[in-house]
Amino acid sequence: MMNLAWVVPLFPLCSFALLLLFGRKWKKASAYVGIVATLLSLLAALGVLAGRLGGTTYEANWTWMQIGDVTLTAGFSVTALNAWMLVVVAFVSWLVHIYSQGYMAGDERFSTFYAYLGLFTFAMLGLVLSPNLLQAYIFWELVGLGSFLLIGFYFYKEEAKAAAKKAFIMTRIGDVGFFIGMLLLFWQTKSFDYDDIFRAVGDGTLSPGMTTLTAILIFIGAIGKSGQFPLHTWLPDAMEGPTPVSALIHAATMVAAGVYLVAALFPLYEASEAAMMTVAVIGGVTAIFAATIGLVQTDIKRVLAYSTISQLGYMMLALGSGSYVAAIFHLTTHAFFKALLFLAAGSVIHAVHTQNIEEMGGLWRRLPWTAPLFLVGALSISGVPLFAGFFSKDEILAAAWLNGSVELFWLAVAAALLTSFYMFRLFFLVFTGEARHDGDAHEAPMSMVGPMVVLGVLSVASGYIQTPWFGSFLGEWLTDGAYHHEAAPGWIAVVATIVSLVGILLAWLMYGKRTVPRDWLSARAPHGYELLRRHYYVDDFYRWTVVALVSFISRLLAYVDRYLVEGIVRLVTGTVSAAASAGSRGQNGQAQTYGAVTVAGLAILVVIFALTGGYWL
Amino acid sequence: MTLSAYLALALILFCIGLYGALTKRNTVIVLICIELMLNAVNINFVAFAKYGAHPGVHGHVFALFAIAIAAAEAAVGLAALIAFYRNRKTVQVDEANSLKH
Amino acid sequence: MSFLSLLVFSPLLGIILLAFVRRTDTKTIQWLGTAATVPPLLLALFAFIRSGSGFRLEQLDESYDWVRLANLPFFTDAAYVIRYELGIDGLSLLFIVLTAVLGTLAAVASLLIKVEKKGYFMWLLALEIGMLGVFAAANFIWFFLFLEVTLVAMFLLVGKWGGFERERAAYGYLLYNGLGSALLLVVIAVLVARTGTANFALLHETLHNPVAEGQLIAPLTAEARYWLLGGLLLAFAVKLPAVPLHRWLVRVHVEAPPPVVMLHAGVLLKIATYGMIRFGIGLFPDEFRAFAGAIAVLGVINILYGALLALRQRELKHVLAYSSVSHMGVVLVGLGALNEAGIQGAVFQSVAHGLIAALSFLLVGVLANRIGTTDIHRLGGLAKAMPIFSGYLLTAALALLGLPGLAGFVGELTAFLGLFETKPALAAAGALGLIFAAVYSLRAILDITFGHTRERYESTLGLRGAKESAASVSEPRVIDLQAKEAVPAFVLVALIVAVGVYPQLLAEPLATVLETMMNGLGG
Amino acid sequence: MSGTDIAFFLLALAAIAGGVTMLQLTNVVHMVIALVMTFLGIAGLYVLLSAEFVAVVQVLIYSGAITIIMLFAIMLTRHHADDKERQTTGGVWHRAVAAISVLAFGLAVYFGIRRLDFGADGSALAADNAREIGKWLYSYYTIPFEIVSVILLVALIGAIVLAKKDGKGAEDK
Repeated sequence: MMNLAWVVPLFPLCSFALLLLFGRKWKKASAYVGIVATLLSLLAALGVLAGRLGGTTYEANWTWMQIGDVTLTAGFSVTALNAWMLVVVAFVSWLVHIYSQGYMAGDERFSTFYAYLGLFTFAMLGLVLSPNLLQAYIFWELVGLGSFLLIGFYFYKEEAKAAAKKAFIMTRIGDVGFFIGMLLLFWQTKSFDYDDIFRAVGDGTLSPGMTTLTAILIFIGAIGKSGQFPLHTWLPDAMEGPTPVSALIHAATMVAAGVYLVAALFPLYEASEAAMMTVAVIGGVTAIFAATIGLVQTDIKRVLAYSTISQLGYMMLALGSGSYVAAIFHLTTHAFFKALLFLAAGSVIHAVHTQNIEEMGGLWRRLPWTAPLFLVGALSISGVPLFAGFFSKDEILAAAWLNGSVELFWLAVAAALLTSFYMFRLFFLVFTGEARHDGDAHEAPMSMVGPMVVLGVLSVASGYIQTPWFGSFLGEWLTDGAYHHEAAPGWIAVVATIVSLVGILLAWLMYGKRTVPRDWLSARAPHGYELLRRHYYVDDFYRWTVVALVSFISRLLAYVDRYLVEGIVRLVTGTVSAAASAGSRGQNGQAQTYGAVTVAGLAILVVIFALTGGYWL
Repeated sequence: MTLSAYLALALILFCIGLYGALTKRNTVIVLICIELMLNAVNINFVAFAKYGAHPGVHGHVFALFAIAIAAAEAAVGLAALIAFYRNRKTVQVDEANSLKH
Repeated sequence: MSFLSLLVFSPLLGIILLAFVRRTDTKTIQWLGTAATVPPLLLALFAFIRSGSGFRLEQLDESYDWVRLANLPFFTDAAYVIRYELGIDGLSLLFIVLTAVLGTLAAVASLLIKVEKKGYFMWLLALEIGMLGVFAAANFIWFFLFLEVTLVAMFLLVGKWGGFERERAAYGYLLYNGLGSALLLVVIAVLVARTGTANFALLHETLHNPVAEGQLIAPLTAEARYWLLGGLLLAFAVKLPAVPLHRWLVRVHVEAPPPVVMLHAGVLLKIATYGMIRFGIGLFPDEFRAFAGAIAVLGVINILYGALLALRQRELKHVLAYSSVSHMGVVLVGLGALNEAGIQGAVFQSVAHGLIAALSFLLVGVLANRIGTTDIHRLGGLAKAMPIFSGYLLTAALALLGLPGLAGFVGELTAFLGLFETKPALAAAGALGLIFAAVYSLRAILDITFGHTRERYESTLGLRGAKESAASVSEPRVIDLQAKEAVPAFVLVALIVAVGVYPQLLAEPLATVLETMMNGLGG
Repeated sequence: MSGTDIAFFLLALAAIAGGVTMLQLTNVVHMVIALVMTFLGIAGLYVLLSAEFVAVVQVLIYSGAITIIMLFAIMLTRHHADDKERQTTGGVWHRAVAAISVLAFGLAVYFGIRRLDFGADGSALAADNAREIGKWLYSYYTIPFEIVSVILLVALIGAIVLAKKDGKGAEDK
């Protein structure tokens, strides 16, 4: 089955091509094409996973391009990580395909939406299957394309246009880091293949300095894609896209690609302490940074977006702390509960036609399916015991502690507190209290509820694949049985539990029971509040520095082009026409002048001849 | 007496003629200067006839031809001068400038 | 068999036949003009496919005496004869195929030309002959002759069928390229005078073989070689164009009729790449090494300069013009790397940019035809009225910014791969251009297709709608891409994707040429 | 220093002096007279070069015929040898360019001919070279000789046509 792994991304690609060509005719039926294609992908992915369970890593390569005697290959490989990710991606994608049928119903460009989803799924699966950096880069950019197209799906909205552009450009900035790192690595190791790179790292072909440099450059790519600080600003804006897209791309899969990339290149990072430290610090800082912003947002999707950034920071922290398994574990559980939260949020938006949480409230009764499912997701992300998020977050905290970086550990704990607080702030504001909106709110159709239920189950169940109680299935799977669980101090789990419960309690006091006034924070620290509300002015900072600088240089060059370079043109034309008019003035009818000039020319030639012996140069 | 002395003399005369032809205002003098240049060339012919790589009278024959042509040139040149004078009432070279841009 | 002559001169038949068509009969002219570009296309594709299956391209060489200057016993006989010589290798074949494909597509796209169609097509075909000849020539003198044919044809096409400032653009073009050609002529003259031959292979032999050095008509000192190479590079830098010699390009891009720009940006600029590789690296490999650093720096400057200026332009054609400058910088970067990857990258980038620029200008032509403006600030929300067109335009933008899976990426990747081996820091600076490329192409294209429909543009739409049929069409409508225009666009997109997905398609014919060149460079 | 050398120097001096004087004089008639001196000097040099026949022809044609028609031309046209009138054309620049060019040319050629010597002593030239010239002229050089005669005829007719008054020709037609 593993030798057929290449068919997994092929189905969504077919779906994309078919829908692009015939989607306009098929209209509603387009959804079934997409759903069937992703279902086939999912089945194939499960087959690959089953195959990998019984076998070992499989890799196949073909010539992609030859440069002299260097051959660049394209192919696919099935490793434990790949096979696992294939299933996760295909599964979430399939659920989102189903969900969108209800959510996007009635949209003019329904089939285009499914075509783009197909393209994205293809690219994401391709990225996961890549056996070398170059191919990974290719699909890496293609997932960016899918994300770009879907963010800009409502192309007639100026905000969507700006968000799409921003998403592409911000991730491009990261991608260039990836690009540079990749090419540098190529000339060090003469190959793009992961295995060759790891071998070079292992036998010391790669100098320590180069290892750190390339690892950090490639990590810049991951920062861009995974919305890590300081390239995170596109992700909240990306919420302009349709909500299922936010669930699939900007929560479950694409943004996790950065984590996946670092995980896939883990041996490279492990070889460099500085690189590991960078990853951990960026992850930790992002986790707390995004969580604080999440506290004050009023747009339901933006809160979830900042929460995504924060959770991705967790994963990076786990990687930087050397716990590859914890990162992938959290990636998996996060994919499920965050997809659930987004889909539930979509359901809410579908019901009340607004994204502002101030205009919601009291939806618990109206949305009998969505509300409990949202609660499950919120509990899971907050790390309440017995839910999936608890186990994975616990792993990360343990990893950070065991890695010895105490500061990062407490940072992560603080972020956990904030997470549970803002998630439940969201929950209480949306589902409890009195309704602050007009009109009816109906529960979504079954096509939307169904996937949410499945995700709800997984948001709980997926935690049990890696627990201190029942065994580390995931860890052993990912490390081919070589996993040994380092015992973390028992108090970490206790601290994590307490922290999440305290967060929930605080939220309940402020937004549920309202014993603490809501403007408690904003009244006491108005500047701090404003700082958070404006996302730490990062966007403004970029606008006033980078954007202004580029635009200044660009303007400067425009002047240079218009006056200096154009001046050269003028000089050339001026010289030619001046020479022409000088020559024309020379035509004065005086035979003796002509004679003098002729003799002068002759004299010059004769002198040159006499001086050089006839050969100039 | 060596060959180069004759050649140098011819060169000097040629240069005098050339300078005169380029700068003198009177057409008659210009023509005279051209004659001088032709004479300088003739000296070369005759000098080479005696001291050249292949001595012989061929140089003399050439000099004679050149003299014949120079005579014809002088005749035509002066006729043209007279025609010009009749039209413009002048013999100054720099006033013969109707062929200009 | 005179396969190559047939390939190069077959459009001549079209010119002759066109002469007998009435000038008002535009339908026949269009049909005939397009048909005349098909034979070279078929022949080029035939050669391309045959070469893939092991056919040796040297068998196609042609050589006849053209002008015999004298018949003297000194030196070699070649010194007194100018021969008519055609011959191709993998490198020229790629460019010939590109020319033939774009020639046909440009002819199809010339539907939009309304004025003086007969003369237009005659010159377009002449341009194609010139371009094919440039790549098929095996001899410096014929190379130059064909180059001048393109110069004259292009001058007339711009000057007569261009936009408002067409004459200025045409004279700018003529001036720059004329000076470039003059420089080239000097170099050719010196080379031919010193070596006694104009044939590329013989020149190569004579210049490289120390024994043959003695057979030179006159000595060619090391210093002289540097000067000759410098002259060559400068001449081709004008044609590329390299900053700061690019202004003519901007004008021509803006003023020339879009189908002509398809050929100009698509093929004519690539003559510079071809020339730099064939003559620069081919004839003076050792001297080229000394210039490599400067070329790479110039390449990076080109990339960043073009990209930063493209950021600011209001006019879509200007954006594309500066993007051409930027993309040609990648070619220089590849050449400056002076290794296999770099040279291959330069060729790839040339072919890729040829296809992408052709696609962009095809669409620009349609846009100008439908809306009457290509001013970014006056356009917006076009995706609503012209979804298919917008899709193609978006594809063009993505190809421009080097999205993997499309041709542009392959060129940039390979060229940068080359430079990263030799000058990593410089290459990293150049890679920043990738960011700017994304910014300028997305800015331009999204402003046109996404967002609100702008007021000015709405009024244009309203006017058009009213003109067409005020009664029957209630809402103003613009005609989307029609089949006749969609076919060339689709072909181009297909080619761009094909090259992007499977670049080995281009790499295969290049392999032997590159090997020879790397041998010349001393490994 | 032999007698030939002294003769050469004197004759060369006469020729150059004639040329330089011609450039310096203002009166046209005087200039022509100065030129006669040069022509005679050159004729003398021809004798030194054992080209007696050429020397005679030189005296006959240059010092005789050409000088005479020059004088005729001068007399037929108006020449007030006025000192105030400029003798040279153009400005200083024109003269400077001419002088520098001529000087550069002269120097360059001088460096070329400075050491030129074929080692021939000229003894091969027979004393009766007039006969020799005649033989060559009427055998080997017949065709050029005839062509020269045609040229002279053409020049003669041309000179007549040019010097004839325009008006008459026009009236005749």
